[in-house]
Amino acid sequence: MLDRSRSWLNWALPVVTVGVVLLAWQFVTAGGMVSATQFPTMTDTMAALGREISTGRVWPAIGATLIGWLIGMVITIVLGVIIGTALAFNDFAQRSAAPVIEIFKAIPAIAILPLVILIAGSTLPMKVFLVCFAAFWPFLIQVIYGVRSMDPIVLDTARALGVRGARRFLQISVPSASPYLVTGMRIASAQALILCIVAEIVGGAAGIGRNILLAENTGVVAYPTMYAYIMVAGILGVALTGGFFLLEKRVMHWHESQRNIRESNKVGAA
Amino acid sequence: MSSAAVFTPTATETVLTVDGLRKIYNEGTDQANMAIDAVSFHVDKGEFVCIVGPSGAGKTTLLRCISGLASPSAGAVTFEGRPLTNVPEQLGLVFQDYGRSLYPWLTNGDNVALPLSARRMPRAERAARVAESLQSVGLGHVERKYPWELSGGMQQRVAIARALSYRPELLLMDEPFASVDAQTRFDLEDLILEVRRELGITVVLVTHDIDEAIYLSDRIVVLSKNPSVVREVVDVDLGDERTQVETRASEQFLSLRRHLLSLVMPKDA
Amino acid sequence: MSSAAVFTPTATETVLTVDGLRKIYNEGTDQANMAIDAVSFHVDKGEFVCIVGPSGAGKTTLLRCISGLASPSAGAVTFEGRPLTNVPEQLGLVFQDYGRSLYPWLTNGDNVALPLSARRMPRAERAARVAESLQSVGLGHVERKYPWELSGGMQQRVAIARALSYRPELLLMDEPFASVDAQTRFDLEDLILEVRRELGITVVLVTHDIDEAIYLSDRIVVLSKNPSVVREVVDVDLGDERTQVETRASEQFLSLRRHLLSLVMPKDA
Amino acid sequence: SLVACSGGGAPADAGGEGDGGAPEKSTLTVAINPSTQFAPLYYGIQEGIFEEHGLELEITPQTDIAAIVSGLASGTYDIGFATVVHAVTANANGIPIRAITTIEGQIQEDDEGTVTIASAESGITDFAGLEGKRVATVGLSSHNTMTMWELADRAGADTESIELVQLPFGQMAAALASGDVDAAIMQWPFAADALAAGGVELGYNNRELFVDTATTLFNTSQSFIDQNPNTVRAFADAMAESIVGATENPDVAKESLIEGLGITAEQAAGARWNIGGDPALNLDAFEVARDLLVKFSTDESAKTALENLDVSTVVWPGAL
Amino acid sequence: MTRVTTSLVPTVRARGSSTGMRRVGAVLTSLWLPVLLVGIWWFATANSSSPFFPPLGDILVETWNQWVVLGAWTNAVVSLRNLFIGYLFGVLIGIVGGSLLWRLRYLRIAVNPIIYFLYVLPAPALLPAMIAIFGIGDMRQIALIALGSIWPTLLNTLDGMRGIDTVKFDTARGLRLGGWRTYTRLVLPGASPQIAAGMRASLTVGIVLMVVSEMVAANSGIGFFILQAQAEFAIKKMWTGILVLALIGTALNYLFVFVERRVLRWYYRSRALGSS
Ligand SMILES: Nc1ncnc2c1ncn2[C@@H]1O[C@H](COP(=O)(O)OP(=O)(O)OP(=O)(O)O)[C@@H](O)[C@H]1O
Ligand SMILES: Nc1ncnc2c1ncn2[C@@H]1O[C@H](COP(=O)(O)OP(=O)(O)OP(=O)(O)O)[C@@H](O)[C@H]1O
Ligand SMILES: [Mg+2]
Ligand SMILES: [Mg+2]
Repeated sequence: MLDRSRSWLNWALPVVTVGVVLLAWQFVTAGGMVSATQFPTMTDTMAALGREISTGRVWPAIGATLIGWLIGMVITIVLGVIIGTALAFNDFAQRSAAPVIEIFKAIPAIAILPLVILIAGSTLPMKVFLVCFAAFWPFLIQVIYGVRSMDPIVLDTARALGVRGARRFLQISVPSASPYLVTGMRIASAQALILCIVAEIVGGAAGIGRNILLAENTGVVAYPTMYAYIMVAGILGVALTGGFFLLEKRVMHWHESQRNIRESNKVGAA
Repeated sequence: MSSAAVFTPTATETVLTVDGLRKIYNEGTDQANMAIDAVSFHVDKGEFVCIVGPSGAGKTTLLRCISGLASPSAGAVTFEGRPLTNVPEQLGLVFQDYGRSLYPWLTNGDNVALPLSARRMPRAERAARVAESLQSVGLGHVERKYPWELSGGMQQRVAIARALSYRPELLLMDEPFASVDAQTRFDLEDLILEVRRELGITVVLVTHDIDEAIYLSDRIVVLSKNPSVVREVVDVDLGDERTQVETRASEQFLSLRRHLLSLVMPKDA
Repeated sequence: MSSAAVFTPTATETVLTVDGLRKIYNEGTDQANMAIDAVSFHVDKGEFVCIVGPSGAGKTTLLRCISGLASPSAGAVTFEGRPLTNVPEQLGLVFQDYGRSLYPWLTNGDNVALPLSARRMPRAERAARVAESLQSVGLGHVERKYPWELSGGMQQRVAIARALSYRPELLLMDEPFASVDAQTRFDLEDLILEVRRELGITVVLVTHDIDEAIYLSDRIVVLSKNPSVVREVVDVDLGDERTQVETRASEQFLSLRRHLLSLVMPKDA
Repeated sequence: SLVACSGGGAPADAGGEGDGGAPEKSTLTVAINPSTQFAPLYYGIQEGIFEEHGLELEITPQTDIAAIVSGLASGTYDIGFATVVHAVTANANGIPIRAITTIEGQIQEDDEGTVTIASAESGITDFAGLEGKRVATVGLSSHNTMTMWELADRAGADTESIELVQLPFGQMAAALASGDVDAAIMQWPFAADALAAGGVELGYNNRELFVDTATTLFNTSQSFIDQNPNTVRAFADAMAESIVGATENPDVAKESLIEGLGITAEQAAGARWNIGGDPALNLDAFEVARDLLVKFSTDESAKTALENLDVSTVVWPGAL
Repeated sequence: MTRVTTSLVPTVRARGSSTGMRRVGAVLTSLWLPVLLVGIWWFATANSSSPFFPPLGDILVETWNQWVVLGAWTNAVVSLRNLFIGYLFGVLIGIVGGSLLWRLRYLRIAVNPIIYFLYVLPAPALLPAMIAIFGIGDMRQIALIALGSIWPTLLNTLDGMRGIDTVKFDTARGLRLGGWRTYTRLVLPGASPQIAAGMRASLTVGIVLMVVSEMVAANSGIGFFILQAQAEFAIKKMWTGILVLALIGTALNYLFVFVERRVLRWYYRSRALGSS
């Protein structure tokens, strides 16, 4: 049982682990097990990170990446919910669209990246298109699945209580499918960020990815900068995912899974 | 078997008529499954009718047809003189599975308020009605809580409060007291009897508990095994004043009990 | 109230002793919740004891302590003369929620075989035992099927067959017949009585149905409201030969019934 | 034009200034592949030469040259960098881009641009030794690869046996050191690392193939030329002037890189480009590039398309 | 996380379609839209002069030429081999690691941020590091695929195991199944639907990384083929690469579903019943 008295472990352990990993990094690189031309030391990387932050160069890069992410996410979510709900309520439409969705989902966005770069150039629209392409299909599936997995009793109850139309959509259908929606959003968010950065790395659009690329092209002297930006990418990812977890916790507080998590945090399982 | 179907607007007005109802699931496919073969009975205004029958007999199916949630394969359901096509406004429904019919994303109060706002009741009146309904099932203090913060019996009562909140004229309940402990069950049974007496509503209740059926009803419809027909309609003349301990121990109760058991369990009888 | 705890290896050998049991959930936090305050009773070898009590009384909690699945906050549980630390080999358990306690990825046969293979029974013997166990609950034909292909009552019987398959000396059952229709319920009740008579096992059964408790048991432990104490232990002397219709209609049954109802529902009595 | 040219280069006269007016479009998006080769460009910007020609430049760094080319075709960029090989390939594939000026002038006898370096451990001493070895290149079908193939072929090696690995310049030195590749076609300043680590210099690729012709180009699309003839003219003039200016004041040009590329003063001091190169364009490079592409193409249809290409169409007539 | 689904395939089966007519109907339903879209593509590009959108017919001819006549299929073989090995390693590590994290609560708390960091880190950003560690060649590509495939499987394994309801564990204790038997007979099968969902997500990631890893420092593979086509401005050739990749991706996806449907038969059948 992990009661109050030991709950400090919940934050202390991760902090210690991160510290140990950073120290191990320093030890391995500074100790000469990996040559500095291949992998910079932790301290050099941190110094580079500090420099990028203090000169303010890091912020436009993060901004450019986040803009692509945000626009892509908004388009994905809006289109996904509308199209997904429409498909879910119509069996024929859904079965017709399923193979198409499957095929598009199977095309790695990265594979069409060169084509999209040729057509749209290394621009924000290119990035947004790729983000949408990567995030949309899985999210759409998630929406359809969520709406369709609605408990028939939930719908019957609504009918029996005389709840109809927009009220039914907003108060019954959306909350009922929301576990799938929120999970879908979280996954889509991670995918969108990854695609943003990949598009920047491969296609050279402005953002964290391009800074990684430029540092990579500059050669060994810029390796600490390169890894600093890689770390920025990871931290951004953790922050966004964490944000969606918080959102999930907030919005889904009523849901069984959240109750289970609260419960297991209380009683301490395994 | 009591024959149905003549609509007479007299003292004993017939509210609901089920006539030759048949329901086949997956009709027309090779998995066709006849749940109900031919069921006919009628319910008078203000009457309390229980439906009993073995598991899988088609009780839930029958209730779904009566409520307009499902459409029969043959036969007709007439509600207040008109054939049933959709779920009528004046209908209250309590599902067998209360755990799934309360919305976990709404508080208990909001759950009860939902049908009221769907009927465009003004906010102030609605709040008063919600409080009153929850009070009547002895749950005045849980309005702000969520359904999943309550024990099973309490959830069941919230579902009942929700069905009662908009004062339906006909209340359909599907095994509403299953898996609730004896005391809660007795309390709920008495609550329903009381509400019905006060508001003069008509109740159709499905149960697998024969004692419960006798204790509650004016008439009991006994269904056969699946595909079901009406085996018998038993009249229960226990009067209006019933108490759990005495009524259930009365000679009349026990003889009705023996009769019903012999109907339900042919081999034992 | 029958005082417990003296271990006497005589003709009426005491198998299970519960002494001053207390269980507090989330002990030591501000959400501490005392489920059981102080419960003591004992069970003799071959005896059939029912535990009744209102919803949330702590019946399930009590059973979990008796089985060794949960550890008590205070007091002791002694099984066959030794204090209980883990789930004993000779214990059979049927959970309240059969739907969740059968493994859906195993066929019914494999579900029943699971505890046998855990006890390293040879393959041939195991197969025979599985078939025999399922047969005894009237489900000889479902061995190859999956639990979810069965109706609720059938699933319940598979869970019972699984608990019986390895011939436990002590069988603990938590509301095993809830939400099963009357006939199936009666059948299962008779089955348990028969098995217990044949194998001479000891049974502790939790139920919220007072009639059921009387019909089945030699003694009934009545728990109070939460946090529970033992309100009374009632002896049931209905003999060994019981039949559903007659026994339940007997005068002795009815007077026991009244007595228990008055215990369970103080305000009505 | 608004300001008289300071008699910089020949192309300024060739274009027929007389019909010129103010640039139709004064703000240009210019995509470059950031390197010190663009010292003349940054010199011109810093010294206000483009401004004098009525132009304002927005420089967009873009490392993928294919993306620059398609950006030109789609109108995302007005002007962009590409090598002569890219320009020829793009046109052979139906993407109409036009070379309008060079970025650093013609290759000279003592060119120190692209250099092929072998690692010390590989034992390779000349281009013939590349046979059967692994060579790192920045792009598989790039200018660098073509020239390396040609030089290896001339030295008698079987080019088919050379295994190519695509790597950014920045990673080549490490790959050479770790033995992942045997040789690499590199550029300054990256070559310095490889040479310092004991790398063997096999030769400067462009010296033998492209002397007195320009291989690094600024391009635009045909439709841009059609709509903005004065702009193109002004850009070409300004660029020619900048190249000459950078040759005359190399230290000033190097300094302009500090801000332009965002590099340190130290790095800028070591910057290299084709100092002293003649800013004029001619068709020689295009013909050589086309011939190399034809020679090493494995794809019949691609070969035919290249053979049918009239290289003079690849260059804006005003630049010749 | 218990609510992750990666495909519609299992749900789109027509219910109760055993008669011939119904089967034909189901096939037609799932085919008309793809056929229509391909038709639109065909006619929309038939007279296309845009270098970026060559006529579909030309693309198909080019596909035949490139992949069969000119032997580009060897690229696919290399890619698939790397994918297979890397994916296998990744998934194995994911399941074992997920099980360990499930069992060892403090380890789970300790490494949580690191895992999420690696999970959301764009794998292509790791390429330079991977080159530094594994050099250039198949090892690096396999390692990158494995590294990326780990996380979806690992996280889903962990979630799936945490999601098994406590009654089942009590049952196992009540039946005295013992540690290893509980793991093999309860924990693994109980979490298997979600492990499968994680494995499918891993497959998607694996395919992406297969392509990515071939786009830098490679000289064979589908990703290499596409990028090289791009460098040559051979747009048609690039389309053929994308087409082949889409075919392979779809085929692998359906293969996975096929296997999953069989292995997890109990799960899909029980759910199909539950939903009716
Ligand atoms: N959606 C459905 N599709 C096909 N068959 C169904 C469906 N719902 C119910 N059935 C079948 O119809 C019959 C009647 O089911 P129903 O649920 O009405 O029984 P019931 O009397 O309510 O049983 P219980 O007492 O267990 O609730 C059963 O044989 C059942 O298998
Ligand atoms: N895991 C738990 N954590 C905290 N409190 C619990 C937990 N399990 C049960 N309780 C509380 O302990 C008390 C007894 O619960 P228990 O499940 O034993 O009741 P019960 O007698 O079995 O009721 P029922 O008849 O509804 O099954 C209740 O008040 C319940 O809220
Ligand atoms: Mg039912
Ligand atoms: Mg209980």
